[in-house]
Amino acid sequence: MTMPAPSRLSDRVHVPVHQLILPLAVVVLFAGFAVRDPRVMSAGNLVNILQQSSFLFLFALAQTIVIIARGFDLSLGPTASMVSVGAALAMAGLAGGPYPELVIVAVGLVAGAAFGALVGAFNGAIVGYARVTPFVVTLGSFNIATGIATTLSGGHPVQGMPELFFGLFNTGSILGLPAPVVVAILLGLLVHYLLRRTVLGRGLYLVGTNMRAAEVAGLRVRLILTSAYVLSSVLTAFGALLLTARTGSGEPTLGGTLSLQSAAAAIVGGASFAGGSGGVGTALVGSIFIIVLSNGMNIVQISGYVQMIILGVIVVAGVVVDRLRAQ
Amino acid sequence: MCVADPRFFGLPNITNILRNASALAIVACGQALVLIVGGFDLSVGATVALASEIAAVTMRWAAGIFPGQDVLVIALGVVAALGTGLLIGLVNGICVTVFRVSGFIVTLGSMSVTLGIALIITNGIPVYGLPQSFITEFGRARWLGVPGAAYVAIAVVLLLAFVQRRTLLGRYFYAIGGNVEAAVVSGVPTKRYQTVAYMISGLLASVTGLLLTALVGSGQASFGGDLMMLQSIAAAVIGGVSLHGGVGRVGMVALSALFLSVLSNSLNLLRVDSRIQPIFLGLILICAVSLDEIGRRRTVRE
Amino acid sequence: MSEALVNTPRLDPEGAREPILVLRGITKRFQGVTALRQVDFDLRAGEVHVLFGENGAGKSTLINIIAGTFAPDEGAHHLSGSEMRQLTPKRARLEGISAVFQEFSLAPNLNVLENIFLGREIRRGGILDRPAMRRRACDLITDLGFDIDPDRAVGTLSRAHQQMVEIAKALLAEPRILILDEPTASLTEREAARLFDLVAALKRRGVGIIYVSHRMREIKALADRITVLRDGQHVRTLDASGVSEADLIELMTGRKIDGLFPSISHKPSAVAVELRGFCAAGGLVREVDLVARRGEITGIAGLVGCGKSELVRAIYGLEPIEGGEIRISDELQQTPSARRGLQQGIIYFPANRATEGLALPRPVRENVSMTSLDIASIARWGLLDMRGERSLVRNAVERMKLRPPGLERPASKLSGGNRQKVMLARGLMRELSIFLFDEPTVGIDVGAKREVYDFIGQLLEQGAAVILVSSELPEVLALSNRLYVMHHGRIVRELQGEEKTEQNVLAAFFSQQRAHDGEAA
Amino acid sequence: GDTKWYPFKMNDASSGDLKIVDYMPVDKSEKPHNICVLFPHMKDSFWVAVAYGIAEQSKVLGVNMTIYEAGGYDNLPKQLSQFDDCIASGSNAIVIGAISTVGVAKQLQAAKAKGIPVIAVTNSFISPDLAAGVFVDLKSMASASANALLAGLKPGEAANVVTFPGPAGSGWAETMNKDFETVAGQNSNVKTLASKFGDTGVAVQLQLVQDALQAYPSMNYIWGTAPTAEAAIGALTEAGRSDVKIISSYENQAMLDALKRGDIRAFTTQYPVIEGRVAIDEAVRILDKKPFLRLVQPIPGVIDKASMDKMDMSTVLAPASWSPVYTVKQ
Ligand SMILES: Nc1ncnc2c1ncn2[C@@H]1O[C@H](COP(=O)(O)OP(=O)(O)OP(=O)(O)O)[C@@H](O)[C@H]1O
Ligand SMILES: Nc1ncnc2c1ncn2[C@@H]1O[C@H](COP(=O)(O)OP(=O)(O)OP(=O)(O)O)[C@@H](O)[C@H]1O
Ligand SMILES: [Mg+2]
Ligand SMILES: [Mg+2]
Repeated sequence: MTMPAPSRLSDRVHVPVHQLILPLAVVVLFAGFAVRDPRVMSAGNLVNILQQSSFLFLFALAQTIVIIARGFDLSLGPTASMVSVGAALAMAGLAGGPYPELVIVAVGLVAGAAFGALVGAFNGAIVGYARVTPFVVTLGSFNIATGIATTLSGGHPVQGMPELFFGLFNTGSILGLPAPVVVAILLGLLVHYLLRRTVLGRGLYLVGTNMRAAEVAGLRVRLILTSAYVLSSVLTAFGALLLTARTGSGEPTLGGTLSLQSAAAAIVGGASFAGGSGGVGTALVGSIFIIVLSNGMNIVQISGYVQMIILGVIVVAGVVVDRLRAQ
Repeated sequence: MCVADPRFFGLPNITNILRNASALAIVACGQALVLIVGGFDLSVGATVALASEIAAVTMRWAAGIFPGQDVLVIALGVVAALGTGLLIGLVNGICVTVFRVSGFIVTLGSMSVTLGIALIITNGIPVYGLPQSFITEFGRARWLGVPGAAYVAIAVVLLLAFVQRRTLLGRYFYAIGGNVEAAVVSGVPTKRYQTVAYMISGLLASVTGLLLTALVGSGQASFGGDLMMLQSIAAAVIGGVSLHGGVGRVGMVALSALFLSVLSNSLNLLRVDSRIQPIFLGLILICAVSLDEIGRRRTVRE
Repeated sequence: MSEALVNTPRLDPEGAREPILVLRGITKRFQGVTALRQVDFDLRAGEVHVLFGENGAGKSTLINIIAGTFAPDEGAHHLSGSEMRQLTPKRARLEGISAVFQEFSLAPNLNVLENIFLGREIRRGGILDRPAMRRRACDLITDLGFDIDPDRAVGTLSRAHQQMVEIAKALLAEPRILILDEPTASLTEREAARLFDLVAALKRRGVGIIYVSHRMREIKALADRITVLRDGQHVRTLDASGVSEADLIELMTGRKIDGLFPSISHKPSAVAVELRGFCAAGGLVREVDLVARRGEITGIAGLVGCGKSELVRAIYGLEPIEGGEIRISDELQQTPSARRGLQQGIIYFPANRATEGLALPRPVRENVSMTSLDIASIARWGLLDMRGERSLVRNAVERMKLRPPGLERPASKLSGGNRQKVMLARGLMRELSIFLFDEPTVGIDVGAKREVYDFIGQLLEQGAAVILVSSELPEVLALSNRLYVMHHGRIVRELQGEEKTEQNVLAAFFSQQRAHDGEAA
Repeated sequence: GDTKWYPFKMNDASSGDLKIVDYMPVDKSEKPHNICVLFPHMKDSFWVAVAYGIAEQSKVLGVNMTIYEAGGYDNLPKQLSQFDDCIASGSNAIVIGAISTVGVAKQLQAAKAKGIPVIAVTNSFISPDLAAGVFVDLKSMASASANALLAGLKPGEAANVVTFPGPAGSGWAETMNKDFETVAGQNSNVKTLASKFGDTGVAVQLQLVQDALQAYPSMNYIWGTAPTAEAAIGALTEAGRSDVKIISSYENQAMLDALKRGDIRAFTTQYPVIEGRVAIDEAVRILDKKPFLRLVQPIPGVIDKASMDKMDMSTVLAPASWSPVYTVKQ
């Protein structure tokens, strides 16, 4: 992916050598697969890897934002399902009417983002104001969002969205980059800016590192925590919209295992549950690492359950090597 | 909800609740210990599955070699399953302490590996051929009307409560979770104790695997879904265990496992639509914990 | 002092002269930093050997090596004549080495009792013998004269009380070598005095004591020998008798410092903070009347737990207010909050840097600008002006003489004194007129202390109002214009001018203490 | 691999009307084509049976085949990625058991654009971009089991059914449930008391059944997934409710064993092994440009104690000795 490295944007902080280990591992892994099977390196597969990474990247980034604030969002997956169904219903509902497609797509986007923001505000308000452990809060909203997604959809995929939606967010491309990749790059840059250049972003890191100190320093801790969850869920919503455009339908089980996967990518990339660390770069590296690994295994035709074993071992090994260097 | 439905207090229903709660409580207690030392065990669900299959495969194999000797066959199966759990815990513990990688990543990896192995062993097809007495006299047995699983759970909880309060092991678990560096400079062999916590968690997950195997009558890979893992963490956290370590009692964890079981049972008994049930579940969960939290803060103030 | 505590066998006079601990050529590196370079050190039985040096000179590192926490990269380590290899904390404890660590070795979730016995639990038949441990701990706490409740979770205790727990923990076993790394950093006269008695008793018993402190008075009172470290290097080891304060400071810093306290000219003007019948913090502050004026330092002194910290915290909105009036610049305040306080020009510097002050893993820059993210030259419409931030922060840390001065270094990689400077630099970032200091010099070296005092002096010249809470009596006496003495949440004395003497303060502490004890009896 | 399963009676639904045909496979593929197979998972004997059919037929016809499984029905994004990986790795045809019937629609268009034919197997789905489909009509599956229930009903006997269709949101569970209720409801003696959705694991279903036994004391019929039936057997024995009858909505190894023991009344089958075999045969026909059927549907069979012995079970399930292979290479 052609995201500018965080080192170039952030204030002349040079990237310590150990942060390059995992990206290096990605390259080595990729090269290894390419030796086994040259199709790994075909142009088609590169675009494929980029595209797959861009979905996981968005979810990993969403998870990273709350992890920075020393939280955790278990409801990420069901939120994606709920957004997918909700946005699809909104668009399909208008599709028969007199509105131009662009309006319908805009409504769908707004509806999706609003659904996401709603879940985020709910999570964030309870975490920030009632100070309940994020795990429990988001476990609750995990269930709630799952229920809403299946109830709204009646258990069936929702169809009937305008073609423009798929064109804009799935099949379209700019400069040879598929639409999801472009969206991921744009959102990635935006979030990077937000984390590094705004008071909110700064607040997130400080609150995540030492909430008490942040309070004493007069930061609006509750507001910052709430914003973190809202921001995260809106990002999840965009990921879900991209996936919806990819599937062509609103899927009530779209998010199934995304909560855990996104956390895995975030943590593998280098964010820590202790809070205060991580960013766009770590989410990017983590998600590409996981995608390259599973794509490579698929292409060199390793069977499913053996893949699970290899995935487990390599993920741990990758992180071990990465962290050993840091010490 | 109890008022609304007299069936809730029916003996069969209470048996069901106790059985479900027991299976969950046992895993959750192990999970709680790992959380208390500041770790995380995502592999419990997969361990339940693998232990179930190993037990079933071993028993099927042993039944062929020692036909009719059910006690021996069952014992072999039980030992194999418990050994599996211990081994997974040992590997988790070693990876966490030696490589100093977060428990989340290590157990995420071992979950994937364990489940992969479980699925390869049986191709996902349930393993049958368990001795009948394993199912009737262990899985579905009742003493004084209470299911066998509940006795196992009670024994586990009492034992662990004792360990937590009265033994060095329990004390060191808390110390390590509270402040690892302090524990190190105080001469606590932290790595050993952290590993032991993971091993207990693995062991208890395999106990639950055995209970479920006996109950269902076959070894199943489907026990290993994310559900058991999520629920065990939920039960622990609702029971007051901190995800940042150092805090929590197994007694409360067992109670909250019971709470979760009663909750989903009541929703079924109240005939709430399956698709709306999760919404209720989530709301009740959040309300319960929020009230608890607010109450706790008020008492602290006073 | 109880003899029960110190039952180490008395060493024969012959052995007393032999060093029990010898370190030769110790070198220790942390990524990039060489914390110790070829350091020699020895300790004799029955002596107090003071380690002296600036923040970051390597004192704690040396101590951690002796206690087995860090392994040295080079050098030899002999204990009672036998070479120690791969010393672990456990092994060191078995060898009779006990330490009071600067960064406490306490688990916040465990209670006092459990912490004191951590790693030395008494067991019977594999089971913890809690009654026995309770008895031992209560005896110990009483002997030490500390006022701590053995059942309280350590995390809920103030730093001072945690310090006492840490001391009790180190004295539980019968040490052969006792290491005290700034044991009095948060203690007041009363507790410190008890500790010194104890040190003297242990000394008589032949225990070798390594003592680290930045308080000159203590060093002079206790030391037999003094080893001075500078930048990780051994400068000199000298006999304590006959060495002057000024010489020591010069050895330590490599330059001359004229006196510990600067002369500060107070020019009291308008009232900045006024409290009337002020009650707060769940009864820890009761019916306080207090006035702080611009252009003067208002000191607050009191024993540990008297509520002096709570008083300033309540002014800043960190403790619940339960009654009375609070006026800032003549304006009645309803519910003070940190945020509003900053906007009105009030800033509070907490006593506990680690838990309330700094986001340690974050860069210095972020830690300094943390309290100023709402001012126009740093952020506008929620967007940060990185250039503005950097130049303001650079200016502030330069004025604070931060070492090293890098803005992007994580605060966790700085020495204690420099961490303190990072926090204080916040006072130079925005328009502020009221400064609330809680223990501003805890754990910082003499040079840095002087810099902090100079900083406070500069604030005064600019017409600020300063409230200074400190448990180091010489400090508040020397700096403040007027001094309030607190006791059990109340202000019991206000001292000014000639009255402002150590005798008067102590008299205020202890007459009240006796009255209080009488009441209680 | 050389069991003679053909000719096999199936419905040709290509034209919209059903036409019963005797399905005959080709003898050999003209080239060793690369066929990519996508499964939701391989965690039960049902999908293993489909895999068995696919692997055996691939060997017989001489093609290269690889199976990818997505790990479960909640893993749609993973199946989509696998689909892309299939295209990227240069497959000639893709056989898919789709997780979501419409969720892979966009992928299908991409494959079509690249000229890669996609054959749907087992999980029904209708799309103009599909080259061919081999799957049972869920309606006929549900009505077959509803009819099995009705057939077993004594005159005047009332049936109070609780259904356990499978996971909410899966689509197939909802569809089958609705059709079952419609068909079974034609008899006024049959009442559906409730539908309990839940994942198709034995432990999850066990809890649902146990709770239903409490919540609906009048329940005397259980209709549900194979894991439901498996869980229900134990739950009923324990509750002493031998009066409750079980009908499974699909087949697996456990159902066969349970039927042999008389623990369940009947189960329906769509002949998953045959579906797998036909799917590969269709793929080869398409690649070799031979005539093929756009949509073939197995005629669901009801297997009960009576019909069990007369049937060739290797059309329903993989032999117990067979262990899954994920790749067939020529
Ligand atoms: N764990 C560590 N990792 C990296 N650097 C460290 C570590 N501990 C100490 N240092 C560095 O080693 C040097 C010596 O630190 P040390 O804590 O021994 O100083 P000190 O003399 O005890 O200072 P103070 O008076 O502030 O306590 C400092 O430069 C410090 O930054
Ligand atoms: N005897 C005691 N045992 C344990 N905790 C105590 C005791 N006395 C007071 N505390 C606790 O200590 C805190 C108040 O003491 P604190 O040391 O902060 O007051 P202080 O006057 O600011 O003293 P200092 O500034 O010297 O630390 C409160 O949290 C109080 O509950
Ligand atoms: Mg130090
Ligand atoms: Mg204080």
